[in-house]
Amino acid sequence: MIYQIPFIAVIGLIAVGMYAILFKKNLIKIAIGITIVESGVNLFLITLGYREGGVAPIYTHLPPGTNIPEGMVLPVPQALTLTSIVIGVAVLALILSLIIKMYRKYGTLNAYEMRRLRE
Amino acid sequence: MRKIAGAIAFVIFFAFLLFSMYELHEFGKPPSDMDDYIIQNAQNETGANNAVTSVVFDYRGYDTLGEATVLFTAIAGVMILFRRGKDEE
Amino acid sequence: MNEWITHAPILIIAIPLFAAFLTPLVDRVSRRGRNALVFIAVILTLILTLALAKDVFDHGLRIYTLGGGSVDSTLVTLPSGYRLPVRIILEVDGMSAFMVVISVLISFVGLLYSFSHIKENGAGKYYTLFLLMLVGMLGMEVTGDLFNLFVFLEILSISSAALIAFYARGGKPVEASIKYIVISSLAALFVLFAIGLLYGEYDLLNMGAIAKKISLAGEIPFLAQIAFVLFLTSFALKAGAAPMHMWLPDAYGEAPGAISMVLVAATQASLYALLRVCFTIYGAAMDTAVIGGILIILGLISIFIGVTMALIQIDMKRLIGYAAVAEIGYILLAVGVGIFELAKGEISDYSMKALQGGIFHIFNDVMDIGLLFLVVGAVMYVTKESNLNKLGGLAHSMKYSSIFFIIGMAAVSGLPPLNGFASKILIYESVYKVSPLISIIAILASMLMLAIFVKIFHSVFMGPKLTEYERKDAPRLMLCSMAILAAIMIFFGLFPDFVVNNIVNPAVNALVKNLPYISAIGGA
Amino acid sequence: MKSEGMSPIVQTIAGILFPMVLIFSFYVIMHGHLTPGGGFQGGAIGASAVAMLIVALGAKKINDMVGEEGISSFESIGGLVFVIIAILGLFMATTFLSNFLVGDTIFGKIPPFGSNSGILNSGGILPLLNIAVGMKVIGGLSAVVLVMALATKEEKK
Repeated sequence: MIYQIPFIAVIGLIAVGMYAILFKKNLIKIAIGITIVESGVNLFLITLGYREGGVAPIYTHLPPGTNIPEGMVLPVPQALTLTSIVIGVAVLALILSLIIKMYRKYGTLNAYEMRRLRE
Repeated sequence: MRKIAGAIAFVIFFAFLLFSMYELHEFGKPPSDMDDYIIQNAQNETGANNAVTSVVFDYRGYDTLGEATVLFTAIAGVMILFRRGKDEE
Repeated sequence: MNEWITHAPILIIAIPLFAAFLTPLVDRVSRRGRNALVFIAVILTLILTLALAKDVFDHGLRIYTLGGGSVDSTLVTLPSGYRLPVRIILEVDGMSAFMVVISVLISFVGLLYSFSHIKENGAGKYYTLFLLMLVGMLGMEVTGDLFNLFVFLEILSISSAALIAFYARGGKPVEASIKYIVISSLAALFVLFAIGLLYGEYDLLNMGAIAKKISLAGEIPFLAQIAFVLFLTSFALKAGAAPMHMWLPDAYGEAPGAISMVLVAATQASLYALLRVCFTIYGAAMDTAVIGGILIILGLISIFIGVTMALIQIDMKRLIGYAAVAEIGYILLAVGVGIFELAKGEISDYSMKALQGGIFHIFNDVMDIGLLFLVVGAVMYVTKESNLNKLGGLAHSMKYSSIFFIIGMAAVSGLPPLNGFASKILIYESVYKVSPLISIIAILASMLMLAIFVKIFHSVFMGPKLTEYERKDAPRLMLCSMAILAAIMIFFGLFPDFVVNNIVNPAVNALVKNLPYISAIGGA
Repeated sequence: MKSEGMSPIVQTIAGILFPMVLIFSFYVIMHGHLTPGGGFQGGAIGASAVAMLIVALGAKKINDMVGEEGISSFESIGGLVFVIIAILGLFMATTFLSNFLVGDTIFGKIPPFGSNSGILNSGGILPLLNIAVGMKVIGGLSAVVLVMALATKEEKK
């Protein structure tokens, strides 16, 4: 039995992402940290929807013998994860373009150095 | 000193979350009333074989409309940042 | 009941969204065409919102099921006879209608303001994002579905982050925008994690259905408590409450004139989400003493930090940003006292008075701080300078702006004739019942705020006429948008009980008596 | 290097591959309601095809051929189609985003329950929404890649 290992993996991912955001100075690492937290939360949504030995809920060429509701994985978490992934892409695109502007202006990616240059 | 306080709060927070993971349902057996209904009725209500697409575009189509808006917003934001105008230089 | 009012809840979002998608195309053709399109879209939304709000205040809750067979076919029956909501349901009750009116009004005034001073070539995208910010706010305030709340929270965060960095040449706006987007997306991710927890526990995403499950269970299970903590911190952070307010002064300070004001309405939308989670989802079973205490403490810290930090600011916009943090502190204090009083079982009139004061103050706070931002924006537009030490003697040239500044200043610090006083007196009264000390602190903070604004007024508007600023007041459109806000504030100040009875009371009743909200969804 | 694109060999291969990847992307978008896939996934594949071209031919040439405004208007049209179909649901049937084409002969044939080999015109408004979102994602993501490539290009000189 895998007990709750996928859920523990989710917490591990979020912890790694939060560590990168809270304790790192480099802006790119903060952006990567956000992506890690985002993938952790997506993994959480997907593992919520998994059913023991389930097949994707698609009726085209369904392997015969799968009994309909129990043999299929839950569709709603997959829809939520799709939306969350695209939101992650959108946020990441915005953060990276902001970082490009910052790098052009200050020449450094270190958050604290920017504050020193700004004064 | 600030880093140590931050580290302690960080560890407590994630220990709490870890503990909550054990309260959650058994990994392979989620409660699934809503989803069973969707799996059984997706075909005749929305006409699509793929239950996930019927959730994405019909049952929760409003989410996907919001979703397309999120993408549109981010791209408008990126275009705003990199606009090359006379006031640029 | 004519037909289009039933479709009003979705139309107030569909119209600005349609206009937002259309704006880039029209912008390539003609500049005036784009302005006309955006203006018509916001006017239409304003009319629809007022009609919807009037209908909701008179006849109570209005539901709208998206995509189902009919508008109010909310439920689906399983073979086992168990009935539950599958589709997304929009629920506009008193509180949502109250917040929707605020958001559209502030966006309309902000639009007038930005017509006058947004001339650069990025203006097409500016108005697109302005409309999308409005869509984000309205979407959050109307929806009855948890995941939908998260999606529209993201739209709001991304569009305001992009607008904060509108003047992208300088380094500071971009840095403020990075700080804002990193903190907002992190808070939104933890909101999503909390939604996942609730979904894992109940296999439901609809707020009313989850609230019914929680109220049936009596006490909140452990998972729902953790989700409640995550909701509370994330929405308090997005609303700008004290310990997590670092992003707020930078974001308000660097944003273009009208956007600072619309951002204030955006933070109130997150505050609405906080109230919705506290009162509707966990309303019945939540431990009111603890939650009330937390909100009171948050409110006090916000007031204290807001006022003390505002004292030492040099930049005008950052100073008003800290004043906004203090104002949000008042609202949280009043709501905390309201919840704290609920602990005594029956809804005592203190808690009703506290909640009335708090929710009335949401409307006043948005208008007061908004007017101050507009005036400071006008000053910066005319003089291109926001540092207090370098400004002086502007009253000679900017007569109308200084009058509006006096009105805003009096309203924020709660002087009697204006609306700030009307809501703060309610707050002081009810807070006094809980503990006199807190109410004294709140009154002192208001006086300190008055002192700060008198200092600004003196250093910016009074004093000898400095020659280097040319003698002209802000453009007519800016003055007109300030005039609209000032008129509403004076009206609210002179007839407070009219406003409280038929605008604020339905909102408070909608929050406190959440039974109609839950039973509207139904389901076993 | 005379132009900033890659070597001529890479450019010709990119030219040949581009239509094939686009066809596969349209396949994924069109069969969204039958097989795993749909608007977002198919659009992402299409955007990767455009990104391949940008890398191969250099951002400057692509920008001269079809400006970033052109690509982003492609995205706005996708969004407009989505909202128009949703509002049509409001007028034709009862509620916003309702599937008013299910049961209709051309688009909305309802497949028999259980496993079947997939009927293309079965989803009602689902395929149309898939196409709208696919157009939007192709236009949007390739606009972002182009803008970022141009921005970092300027920075080097």
